[in-house]
Amino acid sequence: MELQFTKAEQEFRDEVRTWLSEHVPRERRPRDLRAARDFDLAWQRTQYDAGWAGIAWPVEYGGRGLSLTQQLIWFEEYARTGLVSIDSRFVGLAHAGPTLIARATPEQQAQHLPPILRGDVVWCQGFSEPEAGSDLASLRTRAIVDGDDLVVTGQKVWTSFAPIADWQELLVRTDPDAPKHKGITWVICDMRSPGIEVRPLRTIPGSAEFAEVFYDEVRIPTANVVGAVNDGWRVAMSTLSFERGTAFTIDQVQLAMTVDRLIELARQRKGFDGRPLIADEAIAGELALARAEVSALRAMTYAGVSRNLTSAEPGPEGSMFKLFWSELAQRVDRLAMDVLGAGGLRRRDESPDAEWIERYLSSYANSIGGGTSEIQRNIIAERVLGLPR
Amino acid sequence: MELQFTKAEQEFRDEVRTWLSEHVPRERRPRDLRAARDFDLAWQRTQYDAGWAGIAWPVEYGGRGLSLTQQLIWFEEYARTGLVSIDSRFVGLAHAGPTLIARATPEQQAQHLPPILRGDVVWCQGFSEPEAGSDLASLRTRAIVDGDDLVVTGQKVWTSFAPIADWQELLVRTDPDAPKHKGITWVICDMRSPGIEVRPLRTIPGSAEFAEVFYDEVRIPTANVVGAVNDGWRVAMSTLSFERGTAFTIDQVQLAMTVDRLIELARQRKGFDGRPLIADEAIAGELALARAEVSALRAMTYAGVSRNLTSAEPGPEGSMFKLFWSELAQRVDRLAMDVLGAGGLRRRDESPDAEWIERYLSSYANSIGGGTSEIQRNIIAERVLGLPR
Amino acid sequence: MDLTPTVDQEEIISSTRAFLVDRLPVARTRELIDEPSNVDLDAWRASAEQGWFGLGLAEVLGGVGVGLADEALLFREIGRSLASGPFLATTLAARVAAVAGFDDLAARLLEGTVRAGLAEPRSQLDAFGPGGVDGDLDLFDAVDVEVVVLVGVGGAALLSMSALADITPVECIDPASRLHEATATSALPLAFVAASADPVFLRGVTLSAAALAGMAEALRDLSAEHARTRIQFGSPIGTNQAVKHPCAEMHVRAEAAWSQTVFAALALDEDRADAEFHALAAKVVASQAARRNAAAAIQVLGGMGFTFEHDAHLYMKRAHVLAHVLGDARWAQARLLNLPVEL
Amino acid sequence: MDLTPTVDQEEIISSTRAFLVDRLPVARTRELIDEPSNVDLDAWRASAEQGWFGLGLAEVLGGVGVGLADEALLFREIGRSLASGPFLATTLAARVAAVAGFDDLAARLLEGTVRAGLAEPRSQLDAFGPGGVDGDLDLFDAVDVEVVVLVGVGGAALLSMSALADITPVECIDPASRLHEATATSALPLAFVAASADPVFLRGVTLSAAALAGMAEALRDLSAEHARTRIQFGSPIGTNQAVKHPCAEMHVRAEAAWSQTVFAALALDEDRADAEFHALAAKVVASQAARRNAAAAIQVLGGMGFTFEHDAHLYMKRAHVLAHVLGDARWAQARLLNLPVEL
Repeated sequence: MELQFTKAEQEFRDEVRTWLSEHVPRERRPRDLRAARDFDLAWQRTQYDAGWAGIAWPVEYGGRGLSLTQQLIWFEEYARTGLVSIDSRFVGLAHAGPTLIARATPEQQAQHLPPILRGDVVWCQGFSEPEAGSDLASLRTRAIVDGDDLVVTGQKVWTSFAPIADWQELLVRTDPDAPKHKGITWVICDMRSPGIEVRPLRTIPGSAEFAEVFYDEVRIPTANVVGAVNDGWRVAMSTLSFERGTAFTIDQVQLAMTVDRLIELARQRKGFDGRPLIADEAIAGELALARAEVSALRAMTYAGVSRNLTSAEPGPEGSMFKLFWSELAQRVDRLAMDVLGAGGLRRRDESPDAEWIERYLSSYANSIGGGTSEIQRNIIAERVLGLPR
Repeated sequence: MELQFTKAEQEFRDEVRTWLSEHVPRERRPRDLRAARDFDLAWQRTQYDAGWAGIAWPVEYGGRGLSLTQQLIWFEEYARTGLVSIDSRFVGLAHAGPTLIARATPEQQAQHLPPILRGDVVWCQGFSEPEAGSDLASLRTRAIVDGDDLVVTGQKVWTSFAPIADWQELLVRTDPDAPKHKGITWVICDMRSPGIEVRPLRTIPGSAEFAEVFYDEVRIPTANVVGAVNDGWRVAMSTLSFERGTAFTIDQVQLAMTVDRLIELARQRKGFDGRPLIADEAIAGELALARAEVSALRAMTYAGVSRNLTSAEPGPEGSMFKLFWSELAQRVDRLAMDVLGAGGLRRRDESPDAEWIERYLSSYANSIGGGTSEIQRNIIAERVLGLPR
Repeated sequence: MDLTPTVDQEEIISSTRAFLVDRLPVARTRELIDEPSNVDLDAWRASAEQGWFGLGLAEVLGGVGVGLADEALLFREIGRSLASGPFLATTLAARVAAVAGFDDLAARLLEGTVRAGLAEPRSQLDAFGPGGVDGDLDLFDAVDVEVVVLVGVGGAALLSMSALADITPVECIDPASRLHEATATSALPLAFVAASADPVFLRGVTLSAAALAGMAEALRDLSAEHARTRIQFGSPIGTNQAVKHPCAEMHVRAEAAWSQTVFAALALDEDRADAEFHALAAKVVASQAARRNAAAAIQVLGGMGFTFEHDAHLYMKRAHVLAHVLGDARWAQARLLNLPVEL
Repeated sequence: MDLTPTVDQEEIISSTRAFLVDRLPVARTRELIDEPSNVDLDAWRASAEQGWFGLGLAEVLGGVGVGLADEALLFREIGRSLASGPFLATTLAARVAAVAGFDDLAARLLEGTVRAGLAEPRSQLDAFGPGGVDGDLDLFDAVDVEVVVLVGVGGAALLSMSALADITPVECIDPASRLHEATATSALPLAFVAASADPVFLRGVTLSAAALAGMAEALRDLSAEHARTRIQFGSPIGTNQAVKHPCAEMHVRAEAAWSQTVFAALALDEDRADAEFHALAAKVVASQAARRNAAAAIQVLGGMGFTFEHDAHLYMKRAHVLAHVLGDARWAQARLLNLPVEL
């Protein structure tokens, strides 16, 4: 066991840190979705041009093929810049791309992988449906094979970046008579196809980061099917994560920075009695505990990555990290509202409080999106502890 | 809606308070079980002689037949004396007695009810088994009808006061082939019958307030069966509670007193930094919240009793009260350990800390005994909110 | 002692509930979000006609003359329905005006022709008196109003909007509330009622607790409804204890909040010495119930709970406002430790 | 960076685990409860022979010379097995003796012929130095010992039992621990090692965290085992989310505790500037994990968990002792806010 990084890794870290400090976008990421797309893709192109694109992807697919530890270092340094952790490049780089690498034909790979790395395209996901949330296998969006096309009719929901996406990784039901997990197909959908309607979906913070996508007899060439027709569940489950737990470090580093900023805020703000809030042990104790726990979150991330260095299959670290992180982040975000006091009622763009309120409102999604906390607890209990279903 | 009691009720309260202040035992209740039995029964006899026995029982069974509000007042005043809320009279007065009133024959009633009220006998319960805890209907203690006797073989557990009990309300399986809830019989068991062995069961605090009871071909006259053979589940479920929620007030009043004593302790004790612990907002905040919640617990009790004044069937207030009380009491008892600090490690009879430690160790049972918190949540969700099983 | 509603009180409950379901349901609140004013003027006047703003005010002062407990029943329904507009501020302002002898203003507030906003000091709660008000204020629902009511431990003041400076609109965390910032510099109250003359503050604390308790109940109900009907993995999600148990806890919290609120209202109605304790305890317990039930409801509702389209977040946001005004829970908690409680 | 054990470390884990399962399982701890001493002398000597008390001590000082991380692996197993006796105190005392040049005492401690108890000051943790010790002390497992080790932020001292007055046995909340009260009046330490010379305190903090992490794991395991095998209502109780989810949370807490403990041990081994932060963070997280897992385990175990016969409560009681000594969680938490952390 050792904590320190090798000399080569430390040099790599220096290199990353220097490059990022010189190239990270200075301007604020735009709020407008289209402008954000341009911003994200330009930033991807900058990374691509400097050789930092596809950092975790195998070399044969245009990636850098770096070690898991280097990947961890990259993410840590990236997180320290304060850039948002999930932007419009996310689905392409972290999900659709790796799935194509695992299961697509060479032609499909040649068509889609380079544009993702170069920052030419935005992908979105088309998995969740109104009636298939946690129970994804119940999806109902139907596709009928008609000649060389799939004809898709139905609805997806919770689709991040749909209004600005070029492509979608789409799950459709191609055999309605097969058992739930069978009869599903994974297909590449061109978001500009006729019959697709994207409706923005407002969420608790009031913004529209999600969308509903409606499909009315949308024709998708069967050449876009990845894997085989009716084999989509296996394709979806086989999505490779080249990052193998290292990406968690982004959330961890950013939460650690958030806790320290909140401590600073509690030093500045005064309570009813005129004392700084940090002098209130109820607040101070919560903050100290959060600091200890966010440190434990890093230690857990390191431990998980260490296991993945040698093991063939990534473990259920994802569920563990997600559960611990989401509960902790929610507690921190709720505590921030206590620190703000009356300030927490005011949403004013120019105020430094606005960001805390935004975080707080967004944090309700932490324990829902990407698998609810309840599902994560099921997974940990059943897969790690062997409890019966 | 009104909070105040009528003039007659207030006079009743004065009467109760005066009588209790003059007659409540001055000496401490003995720790030794046999001595505690003598103490409890003597105290019952004192109440009986003064006309306070069977306060909630109908007049035709020797009770006082007082109103529900008077019953509430009696319990409130009783709790204020600081006497333990559950002693060896409990099963007879609050459980077996009411069941006999509901279901027993006049002969059984004549034999058993007067001794309970007079303080001549101690009853215990024989329901739970090692393999039938929350799932009581799975009980396995077997009884075979042999002539005029039931012959009982098996084991019960968690039996309070078994070593000092004269009688037991016993559930046995008389038809092993019937479905779970059928084939059970409710029978009055003489604890001095040959073949009964009582083994004390030590618990977390280290004391032996419970016992295991083993039955080896114990013969019980069928005349002792209450209701019919194989109809015991219905008998058990029909146990009348003449108290209809008023008894909760004992736990509520005692918890309120505990919280106020803990506040006093926090004023006296000093933390690491030499300040009184009450100056620590983390402690003070918890204590203040506990004070508010214990008040809400009283309000809930009053509201429940108010509903029961007019409704035919008591509602699921019991589960609600039990859940709220047990979680709150556990929090208070754990907070006491924080207030004690290093003192919480020392169990010394003569120290005032010892009682807090005892409370804390005992409090683990709050959310288990008498129906676990999990079971209470099921009951509330299913019976009150109509959620599916 | 009887905490169940009388026949008259049952009538208040059912008529207000029917009115709110018909005229001011959450859907109406949602429509008003994007309007300049968050008040439905027709419904406002109709509620005034039913005596809502003077329910607890003595008949000689122009009110209906029932107890605070009856008023609490009303505000519980308002909370449940998430009706928007300055119901609480107008009720308190009418009381201050009437008690202080400003009969005209009281009458207009009571009949619904004018409304009052709520002014909340941004620092200490009791730092003002009849001689003048100084400091930064937050104004809630002070749209198209000429007066705001400022209520603290020491007493309650009516302030003319014209006595305030730097009135600036600010987006409120609750989109269905309206928030302005303002400053007062030796602003002379139109009227001032000391706490010793009338416990306006404790009445306001109790009524805000009642609204929060009603919200906690509404959140429980919409969660339970979802748990009964939403199918995942072939069964209603309410079969899962991970859904069932949070719903049970929402119920217990809602019951605790409402029971303590009734207790507080009756304690004030009956002049009990521990009325202040009970009012603040109600505020603390009800604030917690509303906020926790909102978080639990959003979680039970899953992805749907995170949408703007579902109502859960509107309750959550309103709970932030109501928990803060008229006895912020953190402040109340600190006071609770030392107040006497009677058995 | 690699937090997985090396082959040598795997060997430490499996050999200590095998030894503890064989010689010092919880059942043995339970037997020792009613003995005058809570130490199994044969097992004690056997563990000394394996180098347990000098694992992290340099070879030139008579130790095995591996890192604190290796020692943490050992103490995690001791915690898991709930072995009773002054393992931690003797390890720290041997270190103090060796570093201070008391070679004879060090050798006897290392070879297991004598043991040391742990002295914990009853008020402030750093109020003593080489010049003398004053105040009330709690002594843990100071049975048949001649010395106790007193460890604070400023340094660590060895005290002769004969230098202490009013030594009085007191029943400890943990029946498998032994507690005495004592007072020191200008008691001159036999040896004193300043924190600047050797971070004995932070090592003790980390090792107590390791033991607590091991206990949190053991509690998770016995809960999961019960959940898999206990049948109620026709199914293993682990099918209920009300059982399943607490077990999952026990696992996450145990993982967090152990991961942070390893991080702290390595931070000390590698002389990182933020080692103090990590040691205290480990103590806070591991204390919480052990105490919460104990409470959750007792609840999952139901009536069986409340019996003295089941082991869960022994872990709970030991957790109270270990969380308190060597950096009480409340005290540590207050310090955590201001200590620097490196990325």
